[in-house]
Amino acid sequence: MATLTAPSAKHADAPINQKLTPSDKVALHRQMVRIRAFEQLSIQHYQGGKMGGFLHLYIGQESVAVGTISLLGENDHVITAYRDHGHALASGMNMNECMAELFGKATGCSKGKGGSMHYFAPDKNYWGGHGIVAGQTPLGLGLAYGLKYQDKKGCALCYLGDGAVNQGAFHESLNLASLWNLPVIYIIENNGYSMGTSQRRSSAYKSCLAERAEGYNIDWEQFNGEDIYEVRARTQVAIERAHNESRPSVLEIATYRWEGHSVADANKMKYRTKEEVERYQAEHDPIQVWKRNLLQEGAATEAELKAIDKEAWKEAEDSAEFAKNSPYPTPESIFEDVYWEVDNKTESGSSGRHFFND
Amino acid sequence: MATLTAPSAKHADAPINQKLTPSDKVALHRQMVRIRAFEQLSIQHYQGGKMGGFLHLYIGQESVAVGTISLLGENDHVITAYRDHGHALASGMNMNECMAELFGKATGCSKGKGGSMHYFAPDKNYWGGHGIVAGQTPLGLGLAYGLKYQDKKGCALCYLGDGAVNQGAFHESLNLASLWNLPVIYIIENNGYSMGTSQRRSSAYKSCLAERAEGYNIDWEQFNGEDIYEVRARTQVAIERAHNESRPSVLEIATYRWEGHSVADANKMKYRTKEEVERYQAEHDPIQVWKRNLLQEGAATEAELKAIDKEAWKEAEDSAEFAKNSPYPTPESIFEDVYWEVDNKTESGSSGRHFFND
Amino acid sequence: MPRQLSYRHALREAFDEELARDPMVVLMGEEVAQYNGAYKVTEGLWEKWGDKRIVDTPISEAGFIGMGVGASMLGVRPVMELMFWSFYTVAWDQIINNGGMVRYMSGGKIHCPIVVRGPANGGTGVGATHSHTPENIMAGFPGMKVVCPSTAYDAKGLMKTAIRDNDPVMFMESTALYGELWDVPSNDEIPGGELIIPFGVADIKRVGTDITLIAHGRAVITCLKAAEILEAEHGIHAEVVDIRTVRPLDEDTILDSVTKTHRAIYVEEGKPFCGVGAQIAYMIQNRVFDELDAPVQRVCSLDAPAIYSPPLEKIQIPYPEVIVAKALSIC
Amino acid sequence: MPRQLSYRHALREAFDEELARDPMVVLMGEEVAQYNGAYKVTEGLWEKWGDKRIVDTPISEAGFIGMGVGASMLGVRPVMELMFWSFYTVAWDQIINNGGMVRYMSGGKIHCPIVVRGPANGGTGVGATHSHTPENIMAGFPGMKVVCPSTAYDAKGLMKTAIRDNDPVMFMESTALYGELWDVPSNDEIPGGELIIPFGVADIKRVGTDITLIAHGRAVITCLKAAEILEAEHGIHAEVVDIRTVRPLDEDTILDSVTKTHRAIYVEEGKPFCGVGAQIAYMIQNRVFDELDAPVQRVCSLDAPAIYSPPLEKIQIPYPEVIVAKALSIC
Ligand SMILES: Cc1ncc(C[n+]2csc(CCOP(=O)(O)OP(=O)(O)O)c2C)c(N)n1
Ligand SMILES: Cc1ncc(C[n+]2csc(CCOP(=O)(O)OP(=O)(O)O)c2C)c(N)n1
Ligand SMILES: [Mg+2]
Ligand SMILES: [Mg+2]
Repeated sequence: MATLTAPSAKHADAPINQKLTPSDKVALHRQMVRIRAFEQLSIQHYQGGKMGGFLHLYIGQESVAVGTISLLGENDHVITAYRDHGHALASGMNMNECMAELFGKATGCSKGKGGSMHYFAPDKNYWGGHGIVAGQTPLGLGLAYGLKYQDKKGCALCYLGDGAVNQGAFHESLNLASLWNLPVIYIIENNGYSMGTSQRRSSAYKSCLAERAEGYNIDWEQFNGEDIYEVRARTQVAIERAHNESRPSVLEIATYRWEGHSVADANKMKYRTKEEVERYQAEHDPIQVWKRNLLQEGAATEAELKAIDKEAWKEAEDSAEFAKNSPYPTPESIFEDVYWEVDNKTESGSSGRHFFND
Repeated sequence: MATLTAPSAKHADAPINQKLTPSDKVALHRQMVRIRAFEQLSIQHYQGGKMGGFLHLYIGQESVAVGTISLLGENDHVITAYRDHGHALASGMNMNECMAELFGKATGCSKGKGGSMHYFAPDKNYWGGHGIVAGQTPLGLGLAYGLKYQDKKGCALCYLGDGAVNQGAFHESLNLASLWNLPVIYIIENNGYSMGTSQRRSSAYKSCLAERAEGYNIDWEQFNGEDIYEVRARTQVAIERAHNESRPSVLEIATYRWEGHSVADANKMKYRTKEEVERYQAEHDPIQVWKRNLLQEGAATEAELKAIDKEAWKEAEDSAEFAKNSPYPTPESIFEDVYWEVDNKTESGSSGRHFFND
Repeated sequence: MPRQLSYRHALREAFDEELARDPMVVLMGEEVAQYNGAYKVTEGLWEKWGDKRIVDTPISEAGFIGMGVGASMLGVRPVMELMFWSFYTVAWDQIINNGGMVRYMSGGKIHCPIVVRGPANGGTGVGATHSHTPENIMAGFPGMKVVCPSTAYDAKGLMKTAIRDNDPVMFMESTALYGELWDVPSNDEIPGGELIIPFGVADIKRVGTDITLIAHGRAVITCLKAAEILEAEHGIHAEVVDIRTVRPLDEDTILDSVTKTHRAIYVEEGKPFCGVGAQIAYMIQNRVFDELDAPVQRVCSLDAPAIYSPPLEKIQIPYPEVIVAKALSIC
Repeated sequence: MPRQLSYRHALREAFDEELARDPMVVLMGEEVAQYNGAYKVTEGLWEKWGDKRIVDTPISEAGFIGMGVGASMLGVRPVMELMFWSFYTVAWDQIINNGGMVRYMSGGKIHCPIVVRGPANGGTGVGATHSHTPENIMAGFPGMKVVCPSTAYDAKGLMKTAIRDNDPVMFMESTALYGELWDVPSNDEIPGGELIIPFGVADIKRVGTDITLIAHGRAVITCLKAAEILEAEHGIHAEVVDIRTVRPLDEDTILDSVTKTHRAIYVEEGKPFCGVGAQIAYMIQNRVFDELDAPVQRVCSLDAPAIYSPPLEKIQIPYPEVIVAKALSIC
């Protein structure tokens, strides 16, 4: 879990941060605020009965997705777990397609077929949104493999939770990543809990979870995620390692989720204290941390930041309006997007029977 | 892989070795020689067409099973992979049941149902014999869990290969073992190759494979397995840790297999040099290493050791005779040993249909 | 007035009674203890039974289920929760190759009294990865037992049997049923003092003469609703056979019913290809071919991965009107 | 004289041609490169194509198959060997939840042109854990394709189609067939210059009039032997339909044949419960009920885990005499 740190001059001074113009910095703020507004609005509509299933919110963790993804270029890719709205928006997906997906509408990013846990936008190098804990970790490796195979200088950021490190697939991936020099960066977003289980109750470790990388001879780092400067500075090292040496990294980034595991988590104040949650909200809110930076540096004024807040809420509300007014998928569409060959009406897709109700 | 070491006085002096009487030491020799004779005889009969499937031989690795298992008491358990004949004999199984199993006979330890990879003798605390690489690693954990649950002071030795460390189930097991303080000892028998793949081509590591345990805060050691004194001395530390602190260990023991991965391995001289194999046979044969100890210490004479050899061969030949003369399982027995409730003719086993041919 | 219990409460009562009866019984899974279970099935048990008997696990299904199998070989009787049965996919090797086969491969020397349980259903808006219904897969392996209760009564009685059974039992519940109420007598109302339902005994949940609707799990409830409509609107008297356990399977009750009604439909929430209904349709035509006045029919989930969109998902899974239409097509 | 190739050689030729055609094709698996493949299917390919195209993996099926799925999303076309199909159990989550479902859950934005291949059969004395025949399981999932060639000719033509297919293809071979020879024309003998067999097209391997034997994979060969006996000893003319691909399935060819012969047996090496034959038996009785002169029959492996003992294992798997007896029982 995060501990209080002042925005570190050291990290603000990192070359990658020195490159940021004031408007770049404001843009980072806007991204975080947009994510938070989106999440908060989605709670409202979830509770209003507009959505099914789970809703895993990213509130409190915004700096991690926004900071890391802000570093990416044309051949860099992103893949994550089910807590995927933040990474999706940070990757450039728009609120309309994201909100419509939650509403189960045909205009959703996955045509209403995936839901909250399964957002996708390959055109934005965003590969989901995966519901099975750690199931995305070999896929992220595959993205890195694909890049290397195609001689592209890039990397794959693959996010996972502190609970996910105990799935075997992750460890198989670490070995392969190191053995084959694949440019994958595993980012453990350590928010202290997997559902109601604290890190201490789910994982055995020495200094931290990322240290498991050591056994695979993979470089790793553990750091605090509340300040975007630090997130960017330290993630950039891993990205350069990936780009220039084609070597993997494991980064463990301390963060905190304010809400329950999902909106349905009735126990969210049982496995942790009210004080703990409030302390994070008061002292470690990544948006407030960054806002302080912006104001201190004179990169933005209070009024400008307020306007950004307002815009973000407006955008979120509009997206809910868009979602509400969008049509549901048609019953026939249930059978679309199953087979590429069928959808594309190829010869291969038309011989033999593909679907078996009667 | 092993490097040449003289039998170390240090390890001979370890208290656990000091306890050995000359006849104990000879017994250890006898066990290794019995395993080798059994394996060599089984090759002959395999090649004579008496067996199906695979035959994974333990020749060259005898000191590991014999040394480690010689340390076990009433509540200590053994489980291993498919290269399981050595562990089986070292656990006290007899050659007849083992050889008959290879021949697929009803008198085999698994009634001819398991074959070479699936030996079992729960009455001797020997839990198999498992064909899926690393599949036994959570089971070994379960044995340790069962011991602890039943308040028994014991441990489970769970063997795996250098290739098996890259299966996810092993890593999940390590975390659970450490988190819950379970008395399991994972013994990586590092013979340098997983089939035709050298350790370097299959695993990323820093100093060695056992070091992966570090990330789970588990004590580990890496050492050479050719000298039983060393194997016993260093394994005993782990056993005491298990017994007294209920803590797991990972031991990586360097060893070498003389034969192919299985008898069907046509490439056994392609992925390694003839020189390498011959060097191990000439300089690192655990039986020769031990024999030298025995003679130097005067624990046995050449003649006595020769007699042991002869007895072992006779025992192996007799077991082949026994196997040959044993009946095959009956066709009806195909449907036995599937369900406990059916076999035991309980009420539960007699309602409803359990088998579905027609 | 008979006592009413929810499906989840009935399960909890079964656990509680078996925990009391046998100190070797241990409940294990993600969030089953301190959190009270993701679906509150195990609520209160950790407080009552403590850390030894009710155990929270890390997210390591292969690891902890394999561990449970290993412990069961030594005489522990683990009842392992998969938070969703869907997660069997990461533990499949341990379940089938170890749990399901070690008895056979050891020539009967070892047995594994383990229960793997959790909800196995779609219809809750969680998408394809979380909506597996693997009863056909599990039941395909000799050595495995598969239980799919449709009521709180059955859930309790079958769970107690599962925990006492000496073979690996795959116990599949339904999140859609957890909150539903049924009559479940308390022990002092039961001759023998315990509610125990044997495996391999189907239950005729509704008597009828014109057509047999056969099902397992929640689809039984859907069949009962369809039967009401058939009766009220079409004067067709449907018999509803709840097989309760997919393996062992009570074929006799099915065949007796079909011999009486001459028409059968198998209804299940799984996908059609090689579903349980395929097996049972084959069996019916094989055994009572001449009794059939029409081919055996099936109603399954629409044959695509589970869609998220809630209104679409609702029609992807069998609902009464589809069964009615199918029945009318052969009556 | 037509050219003869072994089944393994035919597969190798398919790989070689596809490796030459498309630089995105990569072969991967345990021991496929330097060792030449545990069953020598990929012999010589590493020497010819080098480290980039032919890749040896560690024993990490979940890791490397998941990796292949991920790479396929980016346009690589991995052909992944499972040394035994049995080992899918440790990679099942990656195969089904990622390979099989990501297209659907992404609303069609992603597709996975991946082939998972290897031998899927019993009968080789390796015991239950190594004798899985999961074609029924794989084909149960919409999104998956399942191919089970019974001859070298089919193996080559279907493998080339599999590699070009844009959906995940589960390709199941048989160690018992690898060494067998069949006529396989070289490309210059083929109009179009290539041997390509589309999915979803069954092949009538023997024409007959009295009964239809339907099968996939090696069971087709067993059916052909049974058909010879039926003809020679009983004057019964059996038609043998090789479905070749389990999904997509050529139902028309099956139904046409049964409409002609009025009797059908499905033969497979898998276990009976919810096997492929259950699905096809259901389908036949549903679609051509009135054409059937007898219930659809099935011949499967004896319903127990695969036994090791070689002579027993031989009778656990369908052999010609069992099929003959079953045919006689309905002819
Ligand atoms: C294999 C598997 N097991 C269990 C679950 C249920 N589950 C979903 S999220 C979760 C907790 C994950 O915690 P963590 O990895 O720390 O990520 P966070 O939710 O904190 O972002 C669990 C148990 C699942 N989706 N997949
Ligand atoms: C999951 C799985 N993948 C592959 C195999 C095939 N296989 C059996 S043994 C083996 C090599 C294992 O090597 P190692 O772990 O070093 O043990 P050793 O054979 O050297 O004792 C392989 C690839 C298997 N049995 N199970
Ligand atoms: Mg977490
Ligand atoms: Mg090895």
